[in-house]
Amino acid sequence: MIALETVAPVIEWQSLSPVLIVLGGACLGVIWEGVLPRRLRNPFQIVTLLAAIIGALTMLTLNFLHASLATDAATSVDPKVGLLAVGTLCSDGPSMAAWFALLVFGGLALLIFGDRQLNQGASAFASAAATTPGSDEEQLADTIGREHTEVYALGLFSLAGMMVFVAANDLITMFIALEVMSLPLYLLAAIARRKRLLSQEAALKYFLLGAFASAFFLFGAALIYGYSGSFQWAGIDSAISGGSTSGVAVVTFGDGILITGVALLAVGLLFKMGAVPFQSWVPDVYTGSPTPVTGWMAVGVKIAAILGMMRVFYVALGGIRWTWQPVIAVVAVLTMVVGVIMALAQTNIKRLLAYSAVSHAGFILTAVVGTQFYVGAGQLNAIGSVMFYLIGYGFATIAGFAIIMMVRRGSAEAWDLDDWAGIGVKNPVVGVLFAIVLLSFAGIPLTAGFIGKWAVFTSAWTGGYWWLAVVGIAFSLVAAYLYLKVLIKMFFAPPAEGVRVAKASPFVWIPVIISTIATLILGLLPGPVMQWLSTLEIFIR
Amino acid sequence: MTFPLLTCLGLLPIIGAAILILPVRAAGKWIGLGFALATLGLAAAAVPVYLGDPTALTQTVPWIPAFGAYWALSVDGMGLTMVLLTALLTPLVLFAEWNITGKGTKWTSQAFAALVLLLEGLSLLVFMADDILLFYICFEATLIPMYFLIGGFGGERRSQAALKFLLFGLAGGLIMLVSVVGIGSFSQQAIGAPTYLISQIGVSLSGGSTWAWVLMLCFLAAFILKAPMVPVHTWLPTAAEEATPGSSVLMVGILDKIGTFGMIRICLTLFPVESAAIAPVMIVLALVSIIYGALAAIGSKNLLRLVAYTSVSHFGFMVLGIYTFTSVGLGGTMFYQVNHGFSTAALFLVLGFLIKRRGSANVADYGGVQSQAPILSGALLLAGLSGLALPGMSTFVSEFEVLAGSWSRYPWAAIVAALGTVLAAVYILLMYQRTMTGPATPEVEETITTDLTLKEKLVAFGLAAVVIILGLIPNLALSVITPTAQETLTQIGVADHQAPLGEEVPA
Amino acid sequence: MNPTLLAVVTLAAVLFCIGLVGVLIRRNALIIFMCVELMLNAANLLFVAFAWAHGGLDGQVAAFFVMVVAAAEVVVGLSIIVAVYRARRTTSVDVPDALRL
Amino acid sequence: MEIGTLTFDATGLYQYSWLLIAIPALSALLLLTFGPLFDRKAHWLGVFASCASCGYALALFYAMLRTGAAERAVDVPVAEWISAGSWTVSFGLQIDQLSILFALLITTVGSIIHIYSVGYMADDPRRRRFFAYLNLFIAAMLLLVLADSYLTLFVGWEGVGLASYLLIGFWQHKPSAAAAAKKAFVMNRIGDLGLTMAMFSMFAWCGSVSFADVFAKVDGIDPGWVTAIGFFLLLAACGKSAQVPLQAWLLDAMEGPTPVSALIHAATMVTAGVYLIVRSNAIYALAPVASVAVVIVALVTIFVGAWIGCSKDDIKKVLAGSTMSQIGYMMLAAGLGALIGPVAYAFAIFHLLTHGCFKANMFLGAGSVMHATDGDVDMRHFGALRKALPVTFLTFACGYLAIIGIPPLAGYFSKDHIVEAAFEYHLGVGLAALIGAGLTAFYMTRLLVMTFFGKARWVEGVHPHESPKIMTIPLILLALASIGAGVALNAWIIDWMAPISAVAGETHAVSWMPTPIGIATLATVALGVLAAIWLFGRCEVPSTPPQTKNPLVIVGRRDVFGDVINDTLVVKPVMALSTAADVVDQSGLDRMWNGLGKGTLALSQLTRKVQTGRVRSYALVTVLGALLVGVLLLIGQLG
Repeated sequence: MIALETVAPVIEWQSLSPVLIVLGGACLGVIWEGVLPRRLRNPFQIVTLLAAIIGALTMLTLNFLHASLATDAATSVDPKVGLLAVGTLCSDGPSMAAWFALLVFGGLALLIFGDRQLNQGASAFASAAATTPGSDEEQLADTIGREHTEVYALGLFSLAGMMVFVAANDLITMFIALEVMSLPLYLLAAIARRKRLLSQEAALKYFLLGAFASAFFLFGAALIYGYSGSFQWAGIDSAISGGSTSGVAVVTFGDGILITGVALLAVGLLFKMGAVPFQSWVPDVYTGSPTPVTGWMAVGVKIAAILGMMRVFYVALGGIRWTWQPVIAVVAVLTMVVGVIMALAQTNIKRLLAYSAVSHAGFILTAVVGTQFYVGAGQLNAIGSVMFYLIGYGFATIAGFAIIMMVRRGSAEAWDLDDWAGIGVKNPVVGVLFAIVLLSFAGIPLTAGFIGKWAVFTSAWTGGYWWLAVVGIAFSLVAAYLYLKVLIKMFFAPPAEGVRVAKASPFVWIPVIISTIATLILGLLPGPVMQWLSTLEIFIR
Repeated sequence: MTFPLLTCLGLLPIIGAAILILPVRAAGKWIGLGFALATLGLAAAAVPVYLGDPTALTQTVPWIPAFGAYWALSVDGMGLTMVLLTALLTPLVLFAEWNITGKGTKWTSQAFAALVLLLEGLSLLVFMADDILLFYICFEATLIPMYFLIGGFGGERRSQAALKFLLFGLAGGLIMLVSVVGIGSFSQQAIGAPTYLISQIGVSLSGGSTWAWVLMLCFLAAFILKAPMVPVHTWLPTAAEEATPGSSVLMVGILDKIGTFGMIRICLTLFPVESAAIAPVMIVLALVSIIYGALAAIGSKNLLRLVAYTSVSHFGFMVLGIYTFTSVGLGGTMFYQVNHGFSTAALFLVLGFLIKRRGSANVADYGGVQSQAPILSGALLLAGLSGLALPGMSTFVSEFEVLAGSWSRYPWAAIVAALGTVLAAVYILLMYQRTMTGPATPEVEETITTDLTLKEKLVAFGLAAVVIILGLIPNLALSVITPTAQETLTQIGVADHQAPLGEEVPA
Repeated sequence: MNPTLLAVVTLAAVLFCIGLVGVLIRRNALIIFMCVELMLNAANLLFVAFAWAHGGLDGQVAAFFVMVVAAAEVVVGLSIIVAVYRARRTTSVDVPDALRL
Repeated sequence: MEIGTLTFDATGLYQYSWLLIAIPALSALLLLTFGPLFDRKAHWLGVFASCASCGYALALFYAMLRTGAAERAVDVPVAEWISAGSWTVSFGLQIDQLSILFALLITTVGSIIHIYSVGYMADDPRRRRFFAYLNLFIAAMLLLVLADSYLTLFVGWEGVGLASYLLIGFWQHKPSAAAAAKKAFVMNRIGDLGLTMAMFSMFAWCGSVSFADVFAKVDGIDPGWVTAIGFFLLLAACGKSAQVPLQAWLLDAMEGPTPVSALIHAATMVTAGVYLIVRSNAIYALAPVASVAVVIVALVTIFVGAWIGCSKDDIKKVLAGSTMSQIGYMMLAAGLGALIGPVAYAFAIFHLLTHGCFKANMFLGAGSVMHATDGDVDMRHFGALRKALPVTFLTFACGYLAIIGIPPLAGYFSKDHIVEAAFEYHLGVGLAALIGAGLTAFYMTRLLVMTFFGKARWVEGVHPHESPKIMTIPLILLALASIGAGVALNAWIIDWMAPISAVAGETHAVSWMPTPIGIATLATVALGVLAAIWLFGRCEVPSTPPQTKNPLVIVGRRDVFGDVINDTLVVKPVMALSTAADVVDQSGLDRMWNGLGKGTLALSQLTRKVQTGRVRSYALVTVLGALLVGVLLLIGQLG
């Protein structure tokens, strides 16, 4: 028996610090729940949240600047561009950009959790999730002002999961990250203050289907591992590219094991991003979840899932690109078509945005399929285009769901589209802000949505998938109808009785304002951000 | 660094619109008018500069380097005249719709002014853009303020009309997006780096591949939708019927011109080979529009709808002029764009004054207005005469040029189009006869009790004066338009026709 | 060609399919949940089997990770199922269908 | 044919000849804009403008008389007008022998009618506007005849159309007037197509539409195209001069106030077609086929006009028919110009001038009659008016004698020349012209008899009275012209028109005494007069039109089916098409696009049913999706 030499692993603390800070913040949040009296928990949680996000952003910025210098000087100094934590994570341009995006969006979206004005002094979450809806206990909990302040910690956990997901360098890390980002969201989905039955139903569906999809992912991962003998992207890639024929598994099962594995893995990833035909959960979960949570998962999960998928498919499965490209192309078309078509008939604003989120996944997939890596200096490759789209989409989504929180019939959010009639005239500020959001979703110029669409379609086109770009453009029109329908309701219909725009706290206003302004700026002067994204290069392996 | 006149020209109204977001209340319309007049002043200031050196105004600043897109503005004769048209019509519309409010909603005149200014700024940028991406962005963005203008201030079925307007506009825009995305991709192949500068791309994409065809056709489809040609014109009558006359003026007078403008600026300039090849098809389409629009106008029972149909017919003329590939026809179209702007504005606004009094746009609700409001009827007749291109009006000069240009290559087309001029007489005079002449009906006597006010007179006769002055001294505009038309043809390498007649367009 | 590997992988596939079919045909949320766990365990089986085939340890380590994750999933899942049960007095997954269309 | 090619610096009067047009134009503008300030006296401004123009024209004429024949034709450039790529159009006036005659006719007859209108329109509240329109007409008409290029001419051409439209429809409260105005404009537009197409052809072949350039280069044009241009110009002339097949509007145009009918629809505007063809003599000289077409159109119109004149009871419509017919004579002469020798052009202009005098005379007389009978136009309600309206009767009689061609009145000379020219060209054409003269005598006699003789058939309450002096003096002036114009112009005009009408080295003497053909013409005329007296003078004229089975009368009463043909062939199809277009647009095309949208929405309603709300069905979809992805991947891998 050979004595196993245990070498202390090298941990690149500084490079990892953004993730660690977020995780630390989350743990601290858990500790606060245990040690602090109830009334102190909320302020502490919020401060912790902000500190974690700001700290992580600061460290990330420092790392990024250093890393850029390092690549310029072609020297390897810490923090570095490369594999971290014994090859489990990658630190590269795309992952840093994704971390930036996730941290910013996480900050904005989780800040909205803090609002206490829209619900007359209470948060958007159930006072006591364990109580039965409609029971006396629930009444009691409401009356004495109990609340779940651990939502912030849950949010930070999911954020950490997403950050790891986009940077994962092997299948197991990815799987764990997948669960770390999903499990808190399952819980968050379940604890809406109002319409709790719906919330619970959404959580149940999300959970069962999510676990189901995880199983697919895991089984796929196992098969790929079997084929290649490696969990890491580079190993898988070399097995595929090198035509690994010597492995036992390959001898036994041939390429079938790889194809099946890729299919199952793809199911898991496509499920998370809500691509058709794995979108079933999206409308239900988006509708039922507490609206701040919907906003967060719509942005965060989508960024994580798409970036993660690109990493897997580009780096690990790049060798069989010709095999999976057509498949993803079909999925992209289905996603655009079904997402848009099904959204048309919706009369619930949240559900409508949910379907719209599905269709956006389709638009993004066009660039993913294009796999346009090699572009001239200063231009966007496929990853940059997708990132830009996601950034634009993220801002609009956060603002959109936050505004949905404000429009109320009585004390509950008014989801019915008919209730939105005349909102734009009743409250022009909210009207204009939501209009900007809708126009960005619709991809109308002067908004980030347009530049994003532009970027992904150009990427798909130059990548050889011009027909996919054309389909995307065609369905952009149908999608535009969707948002215009809402605009018409908001601005031209006679105002609905009994619906008002509730007074919101800065916790809501700040993210809304920042997001809409960002949407406009990215639409008018996308130059700097694009410039930055164009320096990201591609995934390292 | 010279003074960025064109940038200021484009941004000034947009800044005005932004200022109008502030709650300025009653001052809103004054601020709006002020900005519109200031823009007019800037536009006027651009004229001597342009006359001095046509390239002095050109500006090219990197904008989105990642795409190779520039903030590139420049004007040629056509652009300059369109800029002036826009700058003139905007304050006029604000002035004419001074006290406008949305029907049954809280839309205020301040919102109207803001939207009109936004529309003006974006349209100006479209007319000045030398970069296809910038052109496209502004082209699409113009839809939004127009959409709100229709939906906010229109009639009963305004929201459907607004939606239809926007959907057709977006359809065109998105079809064009295919081309614009393609341009980026192909200019990379042709030139080495992706570029959207019209002046840089030149004719480098034309000929060669099937792709040039696809790109040209997508652009063309968008412009056909924009300058509504049969059978994709249906949004225009609906929108015009529902919108307020002021909005319709901007929509038909300025926005739709982007269609014909784009055909010249992009289809013709970038894809001369393909454009020449498709010319017969376009000419047939133009003729169909001319005749169909005129017939539908004759049959129309709604005054505003009628004017919209006449515009469909007029746009047919403009398209015809473009695809004659003669400097006369092309110059005629460029001039036509301007004249049609003024002439349609006059028609819409005067009809607006009429409809405001009577409260109905149905032709059947009128009769004998002339005896109640002789000046109004005189103004309507004057506007109508400019619509039917009476000699002495500027519309005549342009229509004549278009027909003469088309005659020299396609006499048959000119004959068919000339029938359109007869039909024009029918639709205008029939409308006038039905509404203005005969004994006044009791309803008309009851509702139309006042003639034009001083403000309305200023608007109506001011526009008529412009049309007549340009008709008597067309060289005011032609002196800049004609060289541009000739230059365009030279650039794309088409010689003007020489006798004998009916010579084919050189491919 | 390795008959042992073939046999184990086939077993894993069968387990996976049993879990999958169970999710599709059973109404009880708990049983569905158990079926999902069965699918995860099928994957675990694969990990271990392939680790053996490749002669490495990482597959076995992966199985441990998966078990931990599955345990965490159980906690979250059960809490949700219990909450739903308390509200609706049923564990049938067909009953909550207010969110649809 | 040197006309139009002489261009030297215009001096003195010539230089300011644009004032001829500018004065009435400015006056019209002033009347329309600032008129309300001096509404009660506004008409005098109109009269003054017209008279001032007349004075200028006379002075110009005098100046021309004093210059040598070779230097009379002057091109006065005014301004560059349109510069459009391969061609430019200058705005200029051409003062020459032909145009000055027209200018004189327009301004003198125009001024007389202006004066007459002061009385005729005295009671109309919108008299100021009427004078504005009249001035506008004078300006446009002068522009038409003084233009030095076809395009400038066209501006005047449509300008007179506009004035005609405004004046026919002057009484807009009458639906019939409004309809008639529109009809006139639209039918004129059809004619205008001809002129525009002619201009396009000229641009394409000569690069210019100025008379000088076109006539200089006409030799180089493909002969087929010259003929085409000839036909195009003929179409234009037909529209403006109410020649078959575009004649129908003229009868309806009588809805306008009578001075308008006299000035525009008898004396001046309707003869613009003749002017156009005479002016384009260089083109017709090379297009014999087109010239023959002119002759044919002219002959047909002579008869159609006469036919209508014979059967109508409306005094103005009889005169309108007569106008048509007489213009037919002018067109006949103009057409013959290219066929038998250019002297016929002079005959055309001669008849045009005399006709301008006597027809204006008679129209104003008719106006005077209407003025006396409260605006009645039905001759069956007249009779025995010669005693009630002595001045009107006498002056009308002068016009009557002139038109039927009794020597030595104006019409005798001018028409006789045309009939002779017709015989010179072809016996058949000559005979037709001869019979036309007889018919003229017939219907004019009928008119005279029914109006002024016989028993009074006045409608109850009508007390005819002579018109005021302001109306009778113009009548007298025009009557004098009707008497003397023929003698005055007979020999002179051939000389004067020499640049157009003379062939180098030939002189054309005109006869003063009746030739055999002249005598035959007189005999035919006498026959016509006698027939009319025999038919209408012997017995009572019923005051309602008698039922008749005489097809000639029926057809004549229906304007020789002019309207019926137009309605069936053009108006009804166009209106049907336009209704169809409207329907197709709203129910067809629009619905198609809407349907596309609705279809998508329906699809949406259908597909959303997939989202059942049950977890297990979602799981099933997921599994099926996984199968799909797997199968596709497999296909991709194998393929």
